[in-house]
Amino acid sequence: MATRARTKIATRPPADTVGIVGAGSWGTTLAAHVAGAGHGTILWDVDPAVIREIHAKHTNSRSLPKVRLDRAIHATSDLGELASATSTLVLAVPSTAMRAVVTALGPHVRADHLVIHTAKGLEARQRRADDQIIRDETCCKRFGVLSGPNLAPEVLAQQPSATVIASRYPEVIETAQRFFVRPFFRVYGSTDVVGVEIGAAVKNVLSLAMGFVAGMGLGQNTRSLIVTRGLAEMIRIGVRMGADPATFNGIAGIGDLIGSGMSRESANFAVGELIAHGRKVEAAMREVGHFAEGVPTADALHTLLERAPVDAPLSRGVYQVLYQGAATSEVLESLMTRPPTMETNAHPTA
Amino acid sequence: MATRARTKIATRPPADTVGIVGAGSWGTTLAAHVAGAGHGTILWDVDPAVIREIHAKHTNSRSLPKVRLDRAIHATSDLGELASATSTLVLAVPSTAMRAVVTALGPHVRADHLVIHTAKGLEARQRRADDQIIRDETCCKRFGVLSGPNLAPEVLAQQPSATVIASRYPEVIETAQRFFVRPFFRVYGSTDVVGVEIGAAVKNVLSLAMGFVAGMGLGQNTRSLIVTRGLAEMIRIGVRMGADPATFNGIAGIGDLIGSGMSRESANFAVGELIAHGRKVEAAMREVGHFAEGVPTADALHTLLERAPVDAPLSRGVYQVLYQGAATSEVLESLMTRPPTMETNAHPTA
Amino acid sequence: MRALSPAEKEAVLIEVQSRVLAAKDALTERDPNFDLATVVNDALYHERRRLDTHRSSPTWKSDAAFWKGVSKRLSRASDRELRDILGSVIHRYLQEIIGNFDPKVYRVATKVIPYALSGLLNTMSPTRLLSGFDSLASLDDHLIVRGELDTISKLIEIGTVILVPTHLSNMDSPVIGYSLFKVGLPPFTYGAGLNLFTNPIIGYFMHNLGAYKVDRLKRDDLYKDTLKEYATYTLEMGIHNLFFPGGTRSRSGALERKLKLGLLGTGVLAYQNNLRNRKKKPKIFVVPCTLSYSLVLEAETLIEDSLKEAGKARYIITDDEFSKPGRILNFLRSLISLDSRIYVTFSEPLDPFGNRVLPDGTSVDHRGRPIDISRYVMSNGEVHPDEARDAEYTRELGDAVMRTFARDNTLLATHLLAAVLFQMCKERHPKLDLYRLLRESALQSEGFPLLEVHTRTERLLAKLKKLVKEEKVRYGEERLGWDAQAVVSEGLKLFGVYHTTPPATRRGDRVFPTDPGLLLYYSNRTLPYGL
Amino acid sequence: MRALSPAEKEAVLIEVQSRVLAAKDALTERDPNFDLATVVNDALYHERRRLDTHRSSPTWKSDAAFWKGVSKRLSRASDRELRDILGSVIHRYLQEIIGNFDPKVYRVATKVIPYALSGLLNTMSPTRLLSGFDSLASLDDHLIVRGELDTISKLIEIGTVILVPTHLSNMDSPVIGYSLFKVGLPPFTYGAGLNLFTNPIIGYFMHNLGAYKVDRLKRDDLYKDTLKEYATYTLEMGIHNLFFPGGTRSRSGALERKLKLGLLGTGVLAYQNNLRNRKKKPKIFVVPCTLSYSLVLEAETLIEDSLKEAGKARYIITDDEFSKPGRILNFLRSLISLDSRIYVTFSEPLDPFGNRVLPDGTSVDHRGRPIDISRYVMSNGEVHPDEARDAEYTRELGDAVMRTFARDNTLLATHLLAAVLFQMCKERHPKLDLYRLLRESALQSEGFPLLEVHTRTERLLAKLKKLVKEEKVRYGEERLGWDAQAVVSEGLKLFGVYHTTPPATRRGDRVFPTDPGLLLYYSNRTLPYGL
Repeated sequence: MATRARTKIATRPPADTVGIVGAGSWGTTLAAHVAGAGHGTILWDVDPAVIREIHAKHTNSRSLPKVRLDRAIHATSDLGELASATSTLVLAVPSTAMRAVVTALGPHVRADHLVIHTAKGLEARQRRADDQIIRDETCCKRFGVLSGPNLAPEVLAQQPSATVIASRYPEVIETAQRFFVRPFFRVYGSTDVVGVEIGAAVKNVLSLAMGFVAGMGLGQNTRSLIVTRGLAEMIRIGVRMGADPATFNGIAGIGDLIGSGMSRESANFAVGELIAHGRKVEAAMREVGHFAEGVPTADALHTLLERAPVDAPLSRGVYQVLYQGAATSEVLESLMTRPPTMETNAHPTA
Repeated sequence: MATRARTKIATRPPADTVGIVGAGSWGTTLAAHVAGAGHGTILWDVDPAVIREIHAKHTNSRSLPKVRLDRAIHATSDLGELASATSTLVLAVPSTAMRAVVTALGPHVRADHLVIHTAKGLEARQRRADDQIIRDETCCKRFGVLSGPNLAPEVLAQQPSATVIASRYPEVIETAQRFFVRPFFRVYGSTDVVGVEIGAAVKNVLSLAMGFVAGMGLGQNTRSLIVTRGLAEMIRIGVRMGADPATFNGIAGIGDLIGSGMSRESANFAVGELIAHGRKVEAAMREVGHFAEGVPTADALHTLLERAPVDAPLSRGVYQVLYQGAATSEVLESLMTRPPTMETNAHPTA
Repeated sequence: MRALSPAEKEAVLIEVQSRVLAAKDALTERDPNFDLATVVNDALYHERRRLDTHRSSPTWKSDAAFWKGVSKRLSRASDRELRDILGSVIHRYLQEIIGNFDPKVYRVATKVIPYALSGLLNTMSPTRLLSGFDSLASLDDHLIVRGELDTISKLIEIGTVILVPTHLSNMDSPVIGYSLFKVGLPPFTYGAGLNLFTNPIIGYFMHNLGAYKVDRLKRDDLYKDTLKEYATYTLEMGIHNLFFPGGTRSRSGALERKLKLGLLGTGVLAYQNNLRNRKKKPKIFVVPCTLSYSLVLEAETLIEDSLKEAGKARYIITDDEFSKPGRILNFLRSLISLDSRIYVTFSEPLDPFGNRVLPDGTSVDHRGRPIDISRYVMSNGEVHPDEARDAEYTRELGDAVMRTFARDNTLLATHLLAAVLFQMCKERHPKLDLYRLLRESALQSEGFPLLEVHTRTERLLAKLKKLVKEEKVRYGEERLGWDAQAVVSEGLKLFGVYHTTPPATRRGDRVFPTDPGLLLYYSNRTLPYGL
Repeated sequence: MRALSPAEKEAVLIEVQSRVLAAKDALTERDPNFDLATVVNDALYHERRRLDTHRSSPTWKSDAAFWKGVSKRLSRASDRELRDILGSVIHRYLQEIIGNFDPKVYRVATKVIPYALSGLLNTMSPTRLLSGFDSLASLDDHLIVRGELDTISKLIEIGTVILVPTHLSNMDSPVIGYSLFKVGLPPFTYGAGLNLFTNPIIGYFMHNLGAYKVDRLKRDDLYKDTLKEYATYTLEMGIHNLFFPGGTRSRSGALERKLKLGLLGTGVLAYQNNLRNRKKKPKIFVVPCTLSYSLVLEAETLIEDSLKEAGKARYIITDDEFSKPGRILNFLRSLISLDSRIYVTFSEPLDPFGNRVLPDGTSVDHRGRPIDISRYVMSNGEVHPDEARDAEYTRELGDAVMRTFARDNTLLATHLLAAVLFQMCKERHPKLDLYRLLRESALQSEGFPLLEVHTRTERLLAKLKKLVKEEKVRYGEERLGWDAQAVVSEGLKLFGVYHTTPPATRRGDRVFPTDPGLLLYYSNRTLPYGL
């Protein structure tokens, strides 16, 4: 499988060590964050070059150029080694790579591994959430999801931030809080795994819509209209999938939407803005230079909503723009011409 | 009292005519909005010069320079005339002038007048909401409140916007929708009058906090942390006052906070930013050139919270900065060092 | 009051039935998901449940047969048959509600009441049979009726009055009935619980007072609609009504904090119907009324029930003192022997929208300006029905009634002493929840120094004096003045004479909270004033 | 199974009582707001309510006296006395639960069962007394027991088994008991409702089957805790248990869609206790089991109840057929005379965490890799109790059980015909809600053309064939093959023989939905498959 990097693994007991799977910008940031608090940290990546660089130079120029990493971070490309030295694993891989990585991990993990994933969005092909992948491919049952408005550079800069760890297992919440809490970094617990996952997915799609609005030159009034309706839509979709509506009022819902979905630092927002200017989807992504997770998520969400119908005009509108050639202005107009209604007790009607 | 402007009043029946009280920028914008849809519109102001100018030149250079007003707008400074020609009144006066204007209106109104107010914030001296003032000073019972993320220039530019009319009387909601709905302007109904009023008040205070964060040079992560906690705090305060928590997920809660509280176009935000840079409150307001409603509201809210205790660290923090000389950095630090908790079912704990 | 002919009585039956049916028809038109079968099935379901669990009802057999018939006809009924069935259910409900109500008897009753009351007292105490009129006279001395009596006398001529009293005890209705008689006001009709009619004396008295029957065990909406429509129509007929707006007796001893708005809302409905029918005297006036007792007949049962509700499983209710004539007698004897008084205060009247009303019947706003109230129910110059609007007006009216209750409530020595002692219990156990507080307080053997009780009562009286001056509450112990020692000693005396376990007992120079639950009960009357 | 000595039986009482008490003590330590008085008061409250409303209980007098004593001791009990009272309540509960359960009798019962069953059949039909063994043999032919029988035989030796069947009818327990006997498996202990013991025949049978008593009218948490701890402990003793994880019989006729996780969670608890106590055979295996009947004894009552629950007031429950021996007899006679079968399918076993288990007792993950399951209950290498974690494991187990139910459910002609006909009713009245649909369908006089019923059944069979191939469901009419006409005719025949009103009736070339509620009931069995 992966080339074994011959370096010594931390000698701490597994219970005091976090294994981070994926040395992308967020995985590397998390490794730096955990190591910075003095916990044992092992970082795995499929790319042996990255592993070698971390060992040799304590940098990761592929994902976090210019950042100097803590020397205490151990790196490996051997999943067996990673699994045996830890009892907590954090999966920081993009949703597109999730299935492959977890399948490779399957033979190595034990029933006592706690697994935390951070990926956002719905797996495009199977439309199954990440926790279902863990269930399918490993024997692990105690898992959780970490999500929130956490831009990597701001976490590295130690700016005040908050995140949510959602799990049905209190042990997973406590463990995540033990590893991740720092004076500038708050970690809230939640038992609503589905809500946190849906929040992250819908947020990516709504960020595209926010980009459309900005690209059409519209101001604060329209933006807040989209956020409010977007929140209502997120709640409706979430409730349909079994989530607790209160989750969407929190860090992983409205917090994430505002924190990482309303500015050009979000790839989704930037891509949406260019699309409203008339660019094709692929051209927009090239120009922004980042992959927009919202693009496949809009497709996955659309499929999901066909099977479990929910009134979701914004998600449908984004899908129409991305996949059916609709103009952003048409979609906006169709939203505005619904008859006036009551804001219901549960949430505003859209 | 006011000088009588000798011009003919619209000959439409009162049921088809809106009386707007106060020719400030929002009152004048609403008059233009209603007249533009072809409804009878009478605009009252205490200042006879403004009335004369509207009649002579169809402009209001005091409040909306450069905007040309609809010729169909009738203006008057006679409250008796206004009351007898209408059965719907919209009070578009700042909260500081509310009591005086409503007291003057008292002798003229009838039991069948529908009264809609738009003022934001809590009356500083008495800490009573605007609807209580209407109850105290008039015989009118059918009233409502109009609130939402509506920047006047964007409404005049016909950008897509939404607002909420809250009333316990369906008739008031239907009437407001009849007068105000236009293709670019959605009017949602709500029965939660208290929620909409509290939302507007707390939003002004939170906008100051958002300004602090910007002024301290902090990024998206911190901003979203403040919004999420702010929403939770708004909900806690609202619920304590008898509001429906769902209101704060809507146009008048999170919508208004994001739409008119997160950019420098908001006087509160701009003043907060300057305070974080070290300016005194009055100096900041002078520099911004607008009165920040959040400043007296923070005081009124603080008094309210002393009588009805609610966990509201953000509102308390803003009060400490404005009135007790605390530094913005101190306040932020004290917020971050609370122990990690669960996001409860009701809302995130702060 | 004018008397109704038998034909007119029949007209009530027909009119109310047709109104309830018409309302259901309107709903059928408006809402495609609504159907009459649901209404009947709902009534059938609730009535069967009632019959299952309450087999001792005197009408059990006939009710069971009736509903069996309904069930049989229902299963394959056409829409038209459904409507007939519905009509027959409403009719049956109405017949029970109207009961023996006969306006002639009702009119005669006005003159019979004093004898009936005397009979009430005597029957319960056979040994006192011969001194009947004495005890009545004595009771009379102990009943203080005050307030806006002249205004109410005038309003009764100008329009129709709804009397809305606070509700503490099953004694309330006889006390109010007798108070009305005493000050020369006519009796009011009112809805009394079926259970009250089972006591033959009270039942007779109820009928003669003009009571109609309310079966609180009937839970279906159709019954509630029928009852409400019945009350509305009697108001339109000019019959003055009495409702207890709190619904039931206050369990906690506190003033009503939430009102049942259903019956209260009949005022705005009757007023609109009157306007539409161009009645000569369309106005409806709402008169709040507060009752104060030093001791409450059923205090023990009520507070137990209240604690059971709040704490769910912790307390279990036992019997009700009202079913024990001996208790009533004992209660009245205690009352009279100790020179204690019952206060009945008729408050300033309100209109159905919650505005104050002047003696000439004019409604005024907070600034005293007259209001043309017909405009409250108009849109574009027409009287216009609007259920949501009227519910809101009724909510405002309810708030105004509760404010009036607080203002005209009369505090007595027992309330003040209980407030002082319960506060002292709380301070001794600051961290316990209510249930453990009650348990611990009852167990403690030290008690409180009498001296401290005096000092605290003095402080409380000072605060109270200020509130009385500001007209925020009334004080009933003018006789004792503002003397703390007198108030404490009066309170202890009263506590000692009636309850099985006295709420508090003095032994030497110490006072013991012997029944902390009762202390809580009596002190709850002082809640709104922050004493 | 090993037999328990009387001393060991006493040990069960002591151990379970001390465990429940210890759990409450732990809660007292952890939560300052928790106190033992609340636990006792809660039990007192619920028991008094039960005694108030169910006076016919055979133990009424002794229960009432017991609780009166508790109430008396409670009012001024010290903390130590409270603990004693609590202990006595648990003890009383346990004595009732264990009842006549005697491991010796239990063991003997294994041999008695066939005679008992025969007795059951004969007692209900005195005229058949002499042909007892014939009808038993005949019943035997109609009972198809299949599935992972070998695996289960092995697992019974390796560890302790929890059998979790679907639940449709009060016939289920005798049917399962007899099935176990038939395939040579030992009987399982299980908790049967107290009401079942009132029927002397069934009651005797229950006891001998190893049933313990569950009083569903006892609603207090303490009782539930005691019951759960009892079940856990018997598992630890190696006694195989049977729970109906749906809690009660399916009202709608559908497969269980929500399981009661309380008893299911005893598996993970017993497993941990076994690990901690270093038992030789610590493993607990969970075996789902599905039952399929062409006709269900109580179908009419159950669907009525289901509709009543969903529609609240619209339907009223009447009697239960299980209390009528004539109905049972008639049912069995119909079953046998028509050559219809009852299918009992034992499914692939699961571990308490919801993983599949191989015949050698090894748990495997979705990819078939063996799992060291002891690590599921460990943190840092130690067995570590965690209530929330175990609740979650049990939820996963519940999901796995429900998936298994759907996969091993056996569909029969009556289910398929009902699905076809009910679908046709819905299409005829596409806009009606369920209640009006049922009413209208029963009233309609046209019926459906038999030809169309055949065509639609053919289409349904085609879909079903595919599902059966994919092992997503089972098909029970191999005898009839995939012939639509045969299935329709079999379904109509069965519908005609037992129910008071047949679900559907053929007249000439048309089929009439004569009882649409029953059609809904039988068609609900096909719900998970989107047929």
